[in-house]
Formats: sequence, structure tokens, C-alpha cells
Amino acid sequence: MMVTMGYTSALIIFCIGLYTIMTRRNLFKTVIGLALMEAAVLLIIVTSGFIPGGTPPIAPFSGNPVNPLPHAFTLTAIVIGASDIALALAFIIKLHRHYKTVDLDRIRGLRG
Amino acid sequence: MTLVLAIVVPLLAAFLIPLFHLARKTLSVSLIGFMGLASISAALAAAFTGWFSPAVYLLGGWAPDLGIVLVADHLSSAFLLLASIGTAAALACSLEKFRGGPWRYYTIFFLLIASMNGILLTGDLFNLFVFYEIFSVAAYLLVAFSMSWQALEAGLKYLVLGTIGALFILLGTALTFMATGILNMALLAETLPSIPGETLTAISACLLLGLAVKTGAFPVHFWLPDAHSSAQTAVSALLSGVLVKVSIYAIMRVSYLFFLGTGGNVFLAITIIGSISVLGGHLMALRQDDIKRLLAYSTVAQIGYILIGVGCASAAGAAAAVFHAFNHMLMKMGLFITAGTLAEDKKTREICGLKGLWKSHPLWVSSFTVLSAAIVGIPPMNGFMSKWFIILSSAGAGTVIPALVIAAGTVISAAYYLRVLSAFISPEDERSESASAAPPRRIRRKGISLALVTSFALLCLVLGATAFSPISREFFSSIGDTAVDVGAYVELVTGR
Amino acid sequence: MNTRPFLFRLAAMVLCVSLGLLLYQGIAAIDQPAHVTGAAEHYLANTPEETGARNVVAAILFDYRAFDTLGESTVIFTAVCGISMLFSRRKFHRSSRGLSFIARRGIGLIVPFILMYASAIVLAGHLSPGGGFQGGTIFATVTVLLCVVYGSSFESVHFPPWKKDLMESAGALLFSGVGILGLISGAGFLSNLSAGFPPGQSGSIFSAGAIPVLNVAVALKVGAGLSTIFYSIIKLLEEGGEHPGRGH
Amino acid sequence: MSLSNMFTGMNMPFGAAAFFLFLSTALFGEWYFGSGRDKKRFRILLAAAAASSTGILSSGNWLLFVLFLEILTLSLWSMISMKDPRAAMVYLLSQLTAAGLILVGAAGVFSDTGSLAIGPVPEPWKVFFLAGFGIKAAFPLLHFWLPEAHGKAPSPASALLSGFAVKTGILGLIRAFPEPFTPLVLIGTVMALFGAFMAVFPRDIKRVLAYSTMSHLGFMTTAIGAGATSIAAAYAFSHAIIKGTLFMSAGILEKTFGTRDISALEGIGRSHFATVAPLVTGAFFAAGLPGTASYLLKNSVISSLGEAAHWLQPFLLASAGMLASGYLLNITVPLFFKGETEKQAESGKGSGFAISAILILLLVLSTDSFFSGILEPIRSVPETLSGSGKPGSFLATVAAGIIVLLARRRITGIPQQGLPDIRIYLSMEEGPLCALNRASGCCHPGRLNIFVFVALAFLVLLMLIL
Repeated sequence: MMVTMGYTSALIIFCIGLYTIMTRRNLFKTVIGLALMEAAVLLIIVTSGFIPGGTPPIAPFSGNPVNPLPHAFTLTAIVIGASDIALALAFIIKLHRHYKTVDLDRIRGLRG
Repeated sequence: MTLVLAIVVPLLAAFLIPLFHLARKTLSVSLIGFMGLASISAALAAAFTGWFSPAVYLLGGWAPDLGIVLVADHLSSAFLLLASIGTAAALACSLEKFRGGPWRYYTIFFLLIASMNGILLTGDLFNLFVFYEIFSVAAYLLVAFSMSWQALEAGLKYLVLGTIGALFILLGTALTFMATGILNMALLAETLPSIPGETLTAISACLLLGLAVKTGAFPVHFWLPDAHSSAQTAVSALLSGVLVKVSIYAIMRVSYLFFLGTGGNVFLAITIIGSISVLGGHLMALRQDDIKRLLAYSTVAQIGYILIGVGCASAAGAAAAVFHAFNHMLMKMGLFITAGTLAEDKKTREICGLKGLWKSHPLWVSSFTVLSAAIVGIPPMNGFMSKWFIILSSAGAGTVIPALVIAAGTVISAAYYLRVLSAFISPEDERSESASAAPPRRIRRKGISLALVTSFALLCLVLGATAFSPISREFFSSIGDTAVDVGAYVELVTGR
Repeated sequence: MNTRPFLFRLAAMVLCVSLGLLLYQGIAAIDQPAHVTGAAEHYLANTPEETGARNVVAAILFDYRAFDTLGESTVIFTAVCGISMLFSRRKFHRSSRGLSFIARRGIGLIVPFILMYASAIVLAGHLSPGGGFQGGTIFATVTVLLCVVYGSSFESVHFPPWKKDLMESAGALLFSGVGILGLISGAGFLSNLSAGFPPGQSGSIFSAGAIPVLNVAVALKVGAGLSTIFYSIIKLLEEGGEHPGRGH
Repeated sequence: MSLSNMFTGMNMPFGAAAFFLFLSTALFGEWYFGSGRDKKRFRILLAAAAASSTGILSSGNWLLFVLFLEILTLSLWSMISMKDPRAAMVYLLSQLTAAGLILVGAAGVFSDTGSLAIGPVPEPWKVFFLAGFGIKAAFPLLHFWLPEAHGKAPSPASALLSGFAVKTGILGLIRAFPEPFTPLVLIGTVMALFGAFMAVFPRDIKRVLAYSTMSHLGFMTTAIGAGATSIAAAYAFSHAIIKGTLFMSAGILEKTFGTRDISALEGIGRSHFATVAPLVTGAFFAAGLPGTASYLLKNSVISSLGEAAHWLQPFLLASAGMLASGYLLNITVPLFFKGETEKQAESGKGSGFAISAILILLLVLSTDSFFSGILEPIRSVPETLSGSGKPGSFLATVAAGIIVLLARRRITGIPQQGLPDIRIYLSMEEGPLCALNRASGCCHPGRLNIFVFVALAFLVLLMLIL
């Protein structure tokens, strides 16, 4: 039950992120959408390590430790996602110098 | 040992460049050249190791189910060879253009080399994702390197789409891990067929979409024409020639290992993506006025050809796809370098402005002619041969529609390459002639680029002429055989 | 009008919902195990003997799958390099003034403790939750704090970009150096105990072979890198007249 | 990769045609291309074309066949583009399409039988060969490139196109469909009549000749469909000689008087008889005068349809023959009308007696007795050439031709190009192609939202497919 709720909420966040990217015209909101999607995926990964009544995977164990592998993946993926988002923000700042706007409808010099 | 060096040597080079810069404030061409040489030879050594005796490297000494493994079989070796040739050419062009100047450019370049070798060698799904991220971040930055607004916009769009693609790859990886608890690709190849159908659908769709976005196949190709046309000449050549191929390797590896045994429509989907890419890419290229954008759309179409080959799910199809990947690397790198140089000399990228070049740049134009004839698929050239092999394997796979699409694509591509060539050959307008009659500005010698382009053109001829020779057939068919032989891969990795 | 037309939003909504449902089907078909299986079982059972570390997550990050971590810190390295490349062409013109005297003194008092905390997190990464990434991030926040409180010129004088570049590259080289030591010893790239790193007394700071060293390397890389990112972006905003995002 | 000996079996007439054509066009080209640069270029291209023709005739498998076909296409394309790049483009694209279709078919054959050897095509792949060689041989609706390319090319190139390039389509059809194949009979008869009908209207001599080529190809296709492949091959030889001569004769007129418009050339036959003599002689041969090979062959084609044939098909072919004499009279008789002004040779350089004589001599190859003489020993013909046409039928044909000629001269207001053809549907300025082009312009709107939307829609589709 716990697990299902975790997955469901993660998927909902994922879809909210996608919806944000698709419908918002502000570039910063696009980045927010990306961050939401990323968080959702991480949530799914972390949830998959869940064990009912689990304890932290630090020796010596006191009981039934949870799966440590998803934690490691999450740590890795967080850092990667953070780099992506930092880079996106940097691009937006640079692009703002040229277009004087962060409106996606006006940032479309490349088309056709 | 050689396998890990192919990744570590370029990484070390990338880490050392900032230190050299801090110490000396300038970088000499010979230093970068030496580092490049070391990286390329490390990659080639790995390729030869993998080719002559397929090898596995256990990182940290951990068994495949515990740690990460690097695997070099014929497929990875072939792509390593391709990537080495391509990166060497791009590095030479960059050195010729920038000299030792922009140290950050070279740092990112070496990181890109390391990550490409990583993608080609890794045998672990999550590790593939990590290397894909280095690869993508480096690619976004190389696209944006020129800092023009086009480059920045292209970089941003590439970044957003690429990140979404990466998130889907990560989601697919996560689902795979949830369903099986393992990430080693060889072990997954054994376990995946036994997981529930719905999960497999979700996994395959997520991985396929993510990899398709990274490759630039048609319905999700939007970043590709922007990025490839806005980047610097050498970067465009690298993007179109090598980076796309690395993504195609990932698609081949993942789809063959995971989905050959599971049944389902993955390969049908790949074939459909390929066919749409061929048509869409060619049709879009037909209406471009910007020569680099035209070449970029042509790349979309060529990706489609390769994907059709992959989608045959047969050894012949894989061999044809790899052959076409090689050919496309040669052709498109040559075309991009030529187009970039000519456009720089003429200070315009509009096709109608690129006139009278036959007189001023005869060698460039004739190389361009040979290369475009090859990419259109004029008979004695390699492009014709690889397209023929793809048509053959696609007919062998039982559907003839992709083959027809390829035939149609040939005609459309002939139309737009002819337009470019006729512009090159037609005499210059009166008005612009008087404008350029002004003392010619200092024309940089482009000896290395010219040598590269002409040698690529010659290689195209040679590859075309020798396509039916036993050496070439054996080379590519052995790649095809290993690509679809999942059992041998599993045996190689697990030692069973 | 900040969004798209209604029909487009509706279509997007339908697509999102259908994607969510399809993915949910895929996830729901997996039965969640009641206990740990596969490789994780091995890790949980054998981490102390095989790596000397107590924190299994750290052992996975820095030993079993250290190659991933190398890749991941390379991603940061790449991003930092890129961001400083994007903002490389301008220099400081002026500095923010910083905050009041009280704030300055107060921060002066707090900073050593923050640094101590960060070091503890880094150095005890193999024993307790924490590690190079977490500690490095805290190091980066220190520079951010200093920048806010003392003004950016203080930061640029005491931690000039070249120092950060040096630290970052040094961290990266340290990481790969450890890996190459393993390669030289014959046990394989990034191998730990089997390459001859001392296992030490389980539970002490100096244990678990190369894991603390790798933690330090990652902390250097992450701390310097994040600080550089902050710094590069701040530089641009200080030029004045530009406030991205204010338009909407 | 097998090369067979070219002078065997069905390739013989084609080889002979190629030999005589390349010889005569080489000579003619020396005269036709005055300037140095064009002449040099033509020599090189002619050599390439000759080499590839040898390749086509001697290739033993479909891949090599197509490979050499494309080289031939390329060299002819560059010849055409010396004069009209746009027509050359249409030609190149159509030929590439044809080659692609044949390749697809060949790949299919290979996947079925494991062999690429040239030979009868198994059932499911017939349609690709039919379409591919159909473009080469200008089947109706697939013929759009032919009048353009033949009409606008330099005359030696037109001669090669009409004499040999389209015959490769016939050769391919002979190879792929050696057995009787009813659809080909239908296509062929319609094509013969359609080509002849279209040839009545244009005033441009070369355009008339181009449609006439289409009509003759229809006769050959009918013969192949009826199973009389050796008659088709013999017809191909005869037609190659005649049409080559005619195109080169038109080239002489064009070069000498600067126009190919028949109404501008009225009356020149009176003053420059030597210049127009090859055209007139050739026209007689093409019309099928008794004693020429055409006469023999047209009758053979009709009789090869056999007793079982429906009455319609012979009727169509016969009317095509009648129209043929009409359009041939249409381009020859006005030359001897009383012109209003005496047109002077523009270039000042007459054809010269030698060139005309050579062209006329060439036609000797196409006389009845000579033709049978050289072809008989090497034919492995089950069918016999039936020379049993009634002399009356020829007179009827000529009478019909005169009626057509008179009728044609009554109709005014037909543009110089003749009736509109299907090429208007293929122009980029209007019609479906233009709409497609415009639609593809919207494919890359430059909006990030839309990109993501498409990607997501694609993903959902993928999940539904998988």
C-alpha cells in the first residue's frame, strides 16, 4: 500500500512536470518542469528499495535493512540532474541577453 | 586493461588541461595533439583488443553481477574504430582552426571522447546512463561554444529535449532494476524475457524514446537540425559523424540484447521510426536554404537508413547498418567540413549565395561532389552499396515498405544535393563578383581540413569499390553476427 | 497569456494522463519483494569484509560501482567547465556591498563550525550517512554564505576562480589516481582492498581502504564545482540591468 | 557477379543497336558541338555511356545491371544538363526512381530465391520490375520525363536516349517477363496509341519524335506481353537506328536554322534539300513503308497477338500506325510548303553532305532485306517475322496520315509544346507537390513546447504499438 502510494505520487509528479514543460511559455518554468520530472524519477528509484519495516543499510544491521542499491543510484542521479539544471539556467541567462525575454514563443529564431 | 585505458586516458587529459592552463596560461598545439594522439591510440588499442579476442574487463575486480564490466566484442570494436577516426578528424580540424586557444573547448572535447568510449564499452545499463549524461552535457556545450545566439538557442533546446530523453532512459533503467534487481546487460538479456508483459512494454518504450531522442530520429529530431547547423564546423562534423553513431550503437546494443529474445514489436517500432526518419528528413532537407541545415536534415534521413537496418533484427541487417554508419561518418564529416569552410570563405550559408566556388575552390567542390554522390547513392560509391545491403536485408525481413522508402529517399536526396552542386558550379553573380574583387582578405590555409576531406572522398570510393571483396564482407558480416548473437555475449561476460 | 490554447492544454493533459496510466500498469505488474534480493543481498552480507566500510551505500558508491561515481563527478566537472565557459568573457565590475556588521561577525563565528561539520560528513562517509557529495555541497554553501555576507569581492579575493579550478582538477586527478594505483597493482581500475589499500580497523576513520580518499576527492570536486557555478552566474547578474524572469 | 557474353541471345540486337548508335553519335557529335569545351565534355560522357552500355548488356545479375544503368543515366544526365538543367533533373530523378524500384524488386527476388541472376521474376515482385522498367520504357503515366528529356537534350544525347536508354527498359522487360504476360499487352497497346496521339500536336520536331518513341515502345511492350520477345528485340534494333537518325536530323535542322519549330521551318526543304533529306528519309522508314523493317515488324507485332486476341488490341495498334504516318507527315511535308519568307541558314554552316549521307546510310540497316539478313542467323526465334501484311493496309495508313495532317493544320491555338501532359502535376509551383512542400514547412515550428508535445505523443503511440 505504502509502496503503491509512493509510485502513484511519483508518477503524478512526473506527469505534472511534463505538463508544465508542454504548456508554460516561461523558460524558467520549463526548467521547473524538468526538475519535477527528475525528482519523480528519483522518487520511483528510491521507493523501489523499500522493504516493509526496513532499517538503514549501515553495519552492524539492526533488523531487516533496506536495499542500498537504489540509494546509490539516487545519489548519482541527483548530482547528474543538478548539473543538467544548472546548465539549463546558465543557458537561459545567456539567451536572455540576446532575446531580452524568456518567453518561449519569442525564442524561436531557429525553425523550418 | 586496454579497455579501461580507452576511457581513462582521455579523462586524464581532460583533467590535466586546466592544470596546464593554470601553469602556463597558453596551451601549445603539440600538447593537445599529443593528448589527442594518446587518447585515440588508447581507443584504437581497445578496439583491436576487442576485435581479435573479445574481452571483458571487471572494474575493481568485482564479478559482473556485483560491479561494472567493460565489454569489447566486434560490435563495440567496430564503433570504437569509427569513433576514433571521426574524433581524430574533428580534433585535427579544431586544432587547425583554434590552435591551442580555448582550453575549455579542449577539456570538453576530451571529456566527450572519454564518454563516447565509455558508452561503446560499458556492459552496465546504469553506467550507460551515466556516460550518456557526460556525453550529452559535453555535446550541449560544444554546440553552444561559438556563443552566437543561434548556438545558444540550439544548445538550450538540445539540452531540454536531451534531458527529457535522459530522464526517460533513467526511468527505463529504473523500471528494469525494479523488475529484475540487476543492471548488467548480459544478465538482463537472460532475465528480461521472464518479466511481465506490461512492464516490458513500459521499459522498451521508455528506453526506445530516450535513445531515439538522443539519436535524433524523426518525430523527436527537433534539436538535431538546430544543433548541427549552429555549431562550429568541426563540431558539426563531429556531431553528425560520430555522436549520432554512438547513439545508434546504444540502440543496437540495447535492442538486440534485451528485445531479441522477448518478442514484441520493438523492432517493428524501430523500423517505423527509421522509415519516418528517411522520408521526413529528406522532405525537410528539400526545402532548406541554409546549407548546414540541409546537411543536418540529411543526417536525420541517414539515421533513418541505419535504423531500418537495425530494425531488420537480423545479422545481415545489423551488418548493413554498421556499414552504412561507417559510410555516413565519412560522407557527412567530409560534407560538413567542406560546407563549413566554403560558407566561411563566402561569409554566407545560403545556398544561393554560394556561387562561383568551382573556380576558387576546385578541390573542395570536387570532393563535395564525390561525397554527395556517395551519400545520394550513386552506384559505384559506398552509399549505394550500404543502401543496397539495407534494402536486401529489409526485403529479407519480410517487409518491402522500408525498401521502397529508401528508394524514394534516394530520389529526393538527389534533388537537393543537385541544387547545392549546381549552385557551387554556376558562375558568380556580377554584383557579388565586383564585391569580392576587393582585395581578398587573408585566407587561412586549410591544408589539414582539405587533406581530410579529400581522403574521406577517396575512402568513399575505395569502400564502394571493395564492398563485395571478401575482406570487407567478412568484416561487416562478423560484426552483424556478433551483434545479434546474444548467447555469445552472455557467455563472454559471465564466463559460462 | 502564459500558456497555450485550451485545446492544446487539453490534448497535453490527455497525453500526460494516458502516459501515467500506461506507466502505472507497467509498475503495478512488478511485485515488490518482501526482502532484498539479487546483488543487494550480497552487498548487505559482505560489505564489511569486502570493503571495510560500514555504510553500505558508500561502499557501493565508492567501491562496487566506483566507476559510476567517477562518471558522475565528471558530469559535474563538465557542467562546471561549460558554465564557466559560457560566462568566461566578462570580468567583475563591482561588488555587492554585503550585509551589516552584525551579520558579518555572526557568520564569522558560524563558518568554522560549518566547515567542521562538512569535514566530518566527508571523512566519516564510509561509517555513517554522508560522503563526498553531501560534504562538498556544504563546502560550497560556505562560499555562497561568504559571498552574500561579505560581498562578492571578498569571495573573489579569497577564493579566486583559479584556486577553484585547481581544487577541482586536483580532486578529479586524485580520484583517477586512486583508480590508476589499482590498475598498477594489477587488481584492476578503481579496486580497493584487493589493490592493497589497508582495510584498517572497522569503524575507525582510517579504514575501508581508499574510500575516504575518494570521498575527499569527490568533496573537492563538488565543493569547488558548485561554488564556481554559483560564482559564474552571480557575476553576470551583478552587471545590473538584467533580471531574467522579471518579464513574466 | 557474373558477366555474360554480350553477343548472345536476346542481347544481340541491343548490342548491335548500341554499336551503331554510339558510332554515329560520336561522328555526329564532332560536328554538332562546335566549341571546344562542350565537345571535350561530350567525348568523355559518350565514352562513359558506351562503357556502361557494354556493362548493361553483359551483366548477368540485377545488381550489376542497375549499377551500369545508373552510370548510363548519369552520363546522359550530364549531356542533357549541358543544354537544359531542369529537364536533366527531371530525367535523373525519374531514372533514379526506376533504379530504386528495380533494386527493391531485385532484393525481394534475392530473399525469395537466394539468387540475383537475371531471369524470370517470381510473382510477388513482378510489380516492382514492372514499375521500374515501366519508368525506363515510359509506360503511360510514368512517361512524364520522356518528352522533357528527349525534347530538350542536345540532339546526340536525344539520339542516345531514344535509341538506347529507353531500350534498356525494353531489355529489362524482356529479361524479367520472358513468358506471355497479359498486363503488358494492355499497357503496350494503350501506350502505342497514346504516344501517337500526343505526337500529333506539338510543333517542336523533337517533341514529336519523343512521343513517337513512346508509341514505338508501346509496340515493343505489346510484343513482350504477347510472348514474342525476339520480335520486341528486333523492333528495338530497328527503332534505335531509325529514331537515332531522326533525332540527329532534327539536330541538323536546329543547328542550321536555330529553331525546331516546324511552322518556322516551312519551305526550307526547297532550298536546302541536303539538310532535310535525312529527316525525310528517316520519316519514311519510321512510317513503315513496305520494304522497311518497321513495316515488317509492326505487322509481326500485330500478328503475334495471335488468334485468341481480342479484336480491340490489333485495332488500337493499327490506329497507332495510322496516327504515326500522320505525325510524320506533319513534320516533313511542311518543309516543302511554300514558305512566306525564305529562311536563311543562321549559323552559315550547312549540315554538309557527308553528315547527311552518313545518316541516310545508317538507315540501310533498317531495310527489310538487310535487317533480316543480319538478324536471322543470330536469332533464336521461335516466332517468324511475318511479312504478310497486305499492301492495301499500307495505303490505308498513308491515307489516314494525310487526313490527320490536314486535320492537324486546321486546329489552331494548340501551344507550341503540344497538349498539357502530366508534368503539370509534378511542378513545384502548384499542385500536390507544392502543398506537400508547404505542409512540411510547419514541421519545425521552433517551439519547445510543441517539441515536447510531439515527443510525448510519440511515446504514448510507441507504448500502444509495443
